[in-house]
Amino acid sequence: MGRRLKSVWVYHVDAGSCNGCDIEVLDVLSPYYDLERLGVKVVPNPRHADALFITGPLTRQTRIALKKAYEAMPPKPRIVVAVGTCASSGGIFYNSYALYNTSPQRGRDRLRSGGPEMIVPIDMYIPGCPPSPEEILYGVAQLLSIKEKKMKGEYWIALPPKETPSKENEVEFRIPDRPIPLRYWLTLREELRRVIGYYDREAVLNDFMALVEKAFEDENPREKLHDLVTGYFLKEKDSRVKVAMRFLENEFWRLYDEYHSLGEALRKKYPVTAGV
Amino acid sequence: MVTTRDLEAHFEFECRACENGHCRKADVETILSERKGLKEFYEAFKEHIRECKRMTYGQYMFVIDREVLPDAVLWWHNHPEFKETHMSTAVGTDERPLNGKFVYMPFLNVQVEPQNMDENYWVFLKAYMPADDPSFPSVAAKLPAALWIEREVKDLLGFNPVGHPDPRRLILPEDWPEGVYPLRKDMDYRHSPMAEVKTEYRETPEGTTLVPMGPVHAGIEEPAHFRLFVKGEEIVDVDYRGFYSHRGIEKTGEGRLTYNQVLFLAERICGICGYQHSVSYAMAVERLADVDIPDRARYIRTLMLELERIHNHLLWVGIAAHLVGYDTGFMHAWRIREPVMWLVERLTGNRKQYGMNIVGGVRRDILDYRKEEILKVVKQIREETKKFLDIALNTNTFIKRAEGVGILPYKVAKAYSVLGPTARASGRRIDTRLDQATKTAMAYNEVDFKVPVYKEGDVLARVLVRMDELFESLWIVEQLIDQMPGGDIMVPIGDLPEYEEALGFTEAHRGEVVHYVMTGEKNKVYRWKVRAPTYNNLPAVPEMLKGYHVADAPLIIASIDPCYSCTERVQFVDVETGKVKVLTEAEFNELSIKYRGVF
Amino acid sequence: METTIKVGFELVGILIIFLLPPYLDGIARRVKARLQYRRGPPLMQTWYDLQKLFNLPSVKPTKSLLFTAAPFLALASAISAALLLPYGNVIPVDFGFNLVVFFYVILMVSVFLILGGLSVQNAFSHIGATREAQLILTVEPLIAILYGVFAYNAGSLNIADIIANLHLTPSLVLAYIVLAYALYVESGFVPFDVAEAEQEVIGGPLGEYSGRLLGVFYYAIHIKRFALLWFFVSLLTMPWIGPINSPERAALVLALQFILTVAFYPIIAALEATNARLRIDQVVKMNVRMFFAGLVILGMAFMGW
Amino acid sequence: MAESLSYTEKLKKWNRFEVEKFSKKAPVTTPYPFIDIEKPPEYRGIPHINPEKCIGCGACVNACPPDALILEWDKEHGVKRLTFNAARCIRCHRCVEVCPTGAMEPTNIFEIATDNKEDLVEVVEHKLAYCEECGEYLDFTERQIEYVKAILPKEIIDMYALEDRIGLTQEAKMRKTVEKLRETEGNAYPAFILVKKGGEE
Repeated sequence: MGRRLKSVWVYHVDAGSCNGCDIEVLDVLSPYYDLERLGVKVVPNPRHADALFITGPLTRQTRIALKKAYEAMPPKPRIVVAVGTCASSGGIFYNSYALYNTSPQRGRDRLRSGGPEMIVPIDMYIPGCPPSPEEILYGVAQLLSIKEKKMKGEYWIALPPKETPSKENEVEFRIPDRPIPLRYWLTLREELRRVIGYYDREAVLNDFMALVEKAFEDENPREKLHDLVTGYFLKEKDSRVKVAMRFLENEFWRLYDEYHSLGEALRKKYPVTAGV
Repeated sequence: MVTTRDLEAHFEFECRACENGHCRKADVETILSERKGLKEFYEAFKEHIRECKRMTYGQYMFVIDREVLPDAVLWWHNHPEFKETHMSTAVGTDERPLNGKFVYMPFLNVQVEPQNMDENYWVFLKAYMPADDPSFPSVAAKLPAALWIEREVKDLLGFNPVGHPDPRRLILPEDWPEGVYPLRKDMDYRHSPMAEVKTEYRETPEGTTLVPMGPVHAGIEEPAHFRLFVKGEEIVDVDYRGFYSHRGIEKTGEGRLTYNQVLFLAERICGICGYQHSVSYAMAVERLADVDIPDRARYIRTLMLELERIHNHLLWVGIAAHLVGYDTGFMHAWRIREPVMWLVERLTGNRKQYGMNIVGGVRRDILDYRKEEILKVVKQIREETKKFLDIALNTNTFIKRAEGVGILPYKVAKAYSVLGPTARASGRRIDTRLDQATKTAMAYNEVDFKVPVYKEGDVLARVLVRMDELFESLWIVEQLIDQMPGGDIMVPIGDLPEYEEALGFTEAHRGEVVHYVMTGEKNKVYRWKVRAPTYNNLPAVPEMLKGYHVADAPLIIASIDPCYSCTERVQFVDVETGKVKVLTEAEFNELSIKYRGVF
Repeated sequence: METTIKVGFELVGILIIFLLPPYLDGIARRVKARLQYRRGPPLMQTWYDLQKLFNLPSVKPTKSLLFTAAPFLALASAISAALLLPYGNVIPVDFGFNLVVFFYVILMVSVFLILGGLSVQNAFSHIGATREAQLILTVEPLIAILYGVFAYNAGSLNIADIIANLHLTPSLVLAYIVLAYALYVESGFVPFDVAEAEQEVIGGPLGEYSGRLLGVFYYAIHIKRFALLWFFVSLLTMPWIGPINSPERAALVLALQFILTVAFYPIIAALEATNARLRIDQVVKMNVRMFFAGLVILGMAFMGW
Repeated sequence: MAESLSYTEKLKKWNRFEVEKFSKKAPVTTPYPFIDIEKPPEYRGIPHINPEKCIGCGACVNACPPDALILEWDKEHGVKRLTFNAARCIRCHRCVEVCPTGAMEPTNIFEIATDNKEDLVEVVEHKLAYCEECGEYLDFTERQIEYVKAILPKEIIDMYALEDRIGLTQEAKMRKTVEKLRETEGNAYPAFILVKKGGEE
């Protein structure tokens, strides 16, 4: 953009969005974010506007209105900002019959074409569902050359096991090295989703696995683990985490017993195929 | 007309998932005597009832002949004892792959006694129509509440409501060709044919000037096209062409989404009340799978619903202030609202579109420190809102604009099945949270709160109802935190039963949200019908606008808190069944290239 | 010497006329922002906006010459109105009945706004123009009456003479109060910005303007608002500080005018920020009521009160 | 142990910049674009694929509602490509929830606005396993095979002789089973009852 723009008047068009982005665009004007201090003002009329904020996946019914609004803007500078995932690519609705999408694979290509870019050129994509005010502020700041672009595309080549990378984008395979077999971690992780949810489970499980490793250094791991978990509660006061830890303890020993009698059980169940 | 009587020689009674467990073919008498009014209805329409069953707890279905449809709907809607009963909406389904017939099914929220959660229930009136003649006598001719839904099924499914007063196109784009019905099972969800633009506006009445509002208009945050017919600056009549946000949501699910993915699509029906849609959908699926979700999950859901209501009411006050040019009010309302958004961001990970739900429970837990955060924010909001309201409601110019404007009388509200705060401001005593709180996906039956009702019916009353509700919501949140039980936060749900139906509902901050789900094969959804509250509220807006000033139009329209995106979703998720005509990718590209030239 | 000082004052006045109004708007925006707990744009923001607008080409939706000419005519009217006011002891354009001219020239800004709005085919422009016309038609008689009160009180139609000869009567005090109201309405601040109401008529008469022409219009409106405020401030203060006979005193008076104008703007901004917009019929009703109040004041003035 | 904070205490300590500094003063506006800030740890930013851990199983692709994650097959070159596009991502974090290896990493990055959509594309190219017997590429990657071996208990691996057989096509596996059975038991068992799928994938 070169020179920093000091005054940008913005017209906001809804191209069939779910409202989330519209509300966030309004939210950026509210006291905590105050877009106006950057010289950005929302105007009610495309004739007065230098920039267009588009939200929504471009439904067929709105595309004429959008086109009209775009053409009503003064020919310079005509900045177009796509706010939200829908406006960046059609979002979750991308290949519905009610959307206007003329891209060759109807939105399944590499760039996930879709949304307003079908009819107007877009200068700034602000993805997010909906983008939070900070994200919109960042997009606008980038437009005004206050902030730098931070994202860049990546192309990784995932190397098969035991190969070492020779090029920069080649990555070798790493299975986390744990003394406790990976399958415990996997099973417990899945079950923990039910107890404490997917977000907190990683931290809780990592803490628990650390305790298990410690417990197995002892002669009597069962009692040791129980003590360790109880000791852990002195530090961690949260009632839900406590529940989850106790649950993990029980579940771990159940799995432990199950796996240890596994060979036996399997041989009983499939006597013929075993070892074939 | 071929009646369903010929097609269905016998009728049977079936019950599913009652309290005693599964019992198919339960006693008719038992079912009909479970709730007040069922028997009475059965006696009155004995001749025409083909089948009756209990779909799930508190949801009853009668299969009736299509010619008595208007009478049956009106029988319930105008029931002399059940005053607040209203026609919720209707569902049209293409059941040809199943049984060669189309289905039109209005359903009603029967209020035996307002706010008595064990007495009220839902009644579904299902009418079959033969594939070659999908027509039924119009209910809308007698009941304005059915105006839109009948236009909708005409648009999307090609049904013919005989005698409909205003059979214009409602939903599909203006350049959509005649005779292509997206919701029929033989259309691919990506098929988007183009045709000539054809607008069907009402003619401007004599002696009036036309003032178009929208589709892009600063006074309405979303695209919608109101055509006001004015004399001087007084509004004489109104025409509405909306559905600019029609995104084909229902069809989008077809073939692409599984029942858990649909949940995230449901959330994106609306960015404001998304969680309500999400919970409604989840509830419908849980009901038909006959799963009771853990108590803790119910509490967390309720908590999130109430937090959503809090920030949405504040949002609405801000918008209303903005629309009357009172920008300071807007700014302060949104400043007060912001901590709730931050709170929600920390609870769920996002400010809107919480992504908190999964069929069978919730995805994140409320840990202790999160509870503390919630209580802190609730306290802060209560204080600041009180202060804010003191100032805003004492701003003379603000009150001047809101008082006595956009009056909606009780009778009109009832006839249009107006919902939510808009209805409560007109004296309707309805609130799904209390009316049907038993065995839902929420915990409203275990908390205590009041439902504010005002009788004035003007914009100011709508403001006051919302503000009263806001304080009630804060109180609910505190109770929920206090009573939050332990236990799991979700139960895994295995395979869904095939071709079962159920209804999920919540009370959004705009009114009751209803999701009807019918499952198909392979854990997919065969029919998903969404009815957002604005769908019922918006047709009543012309009634509110008539006789007022053009300058009041944006405020009056906003006073129902319209959400066009909710209303204009396109319903459903259907499964591809054997006979579906599937376009290949190549055919598809051809089509899109062919039609690219049109615009 | 005398002329140098006079020219100096005139230059300062012209500088004020051209430079101050956008800053005043900047102050107003800042004050509003603070009342809304926001940080607000920099004081220069309105200048940035105007500068940007002047650099943009305009889209002309009509061939009508009036459409192109209206903003410049409005700007010319606003500037000439401002030139009729006293800066210190100097009035750049001074002649016998300049109060009447001031009244008309200020009115012309609105008239050109209306004409500009009517020159295009746009329902909202027309509604906006009609509203502006209604506003002007109801408030101008009131202003005329009030000017009458002042002129009667001072026995002259010349602004300088009026300032020199005003004497305090109850009717004059009332006239000041009502004049504040009337000028506030004429300036089109909230809650009387019905003509440009963003949410209702999306920009009103300015709806079809863009780029340079829009910038010129905004500039004209800012100068008009400044002129009305400067006029009020001058009328309010200058009669009571005694004869202005030395350049030092004149400079002091100019500084006083300047400070008061700058000080009044935040008050106006605060009023704007704490009010909702009224409907045009409500505005008209209020104006009519005030008109009768104005008549009573005029009567009082004739009675010598 | 005592010196480090527990998980919830760490979360509790996190406080929004604006709340700390500005809640009491009149202009509450954040200084954001002029300083650097962070979103709360709970924030659902765009997910990011960790190419070290990813095995290319496609669990995330199946869960992704808006098709932000797509798996492309290129059997000719023996690769499959997992493309993630943040422009389509609705940040539901279902992929994070279902990923069996933890390769889908949640982030709280929010500064992703860009003027070029290419910046939002993340691709991981996986090598498909190659069946020596049939000379064909398999549906799954070599990493998947390695991971299956790492998860399954030794008993199961032994029982189905996965060590040699997991990298074969379905037909090759069948053939091998039949041959082995013929060797050991004569032709007593028809092949079909013996076919049991190798891995979990």
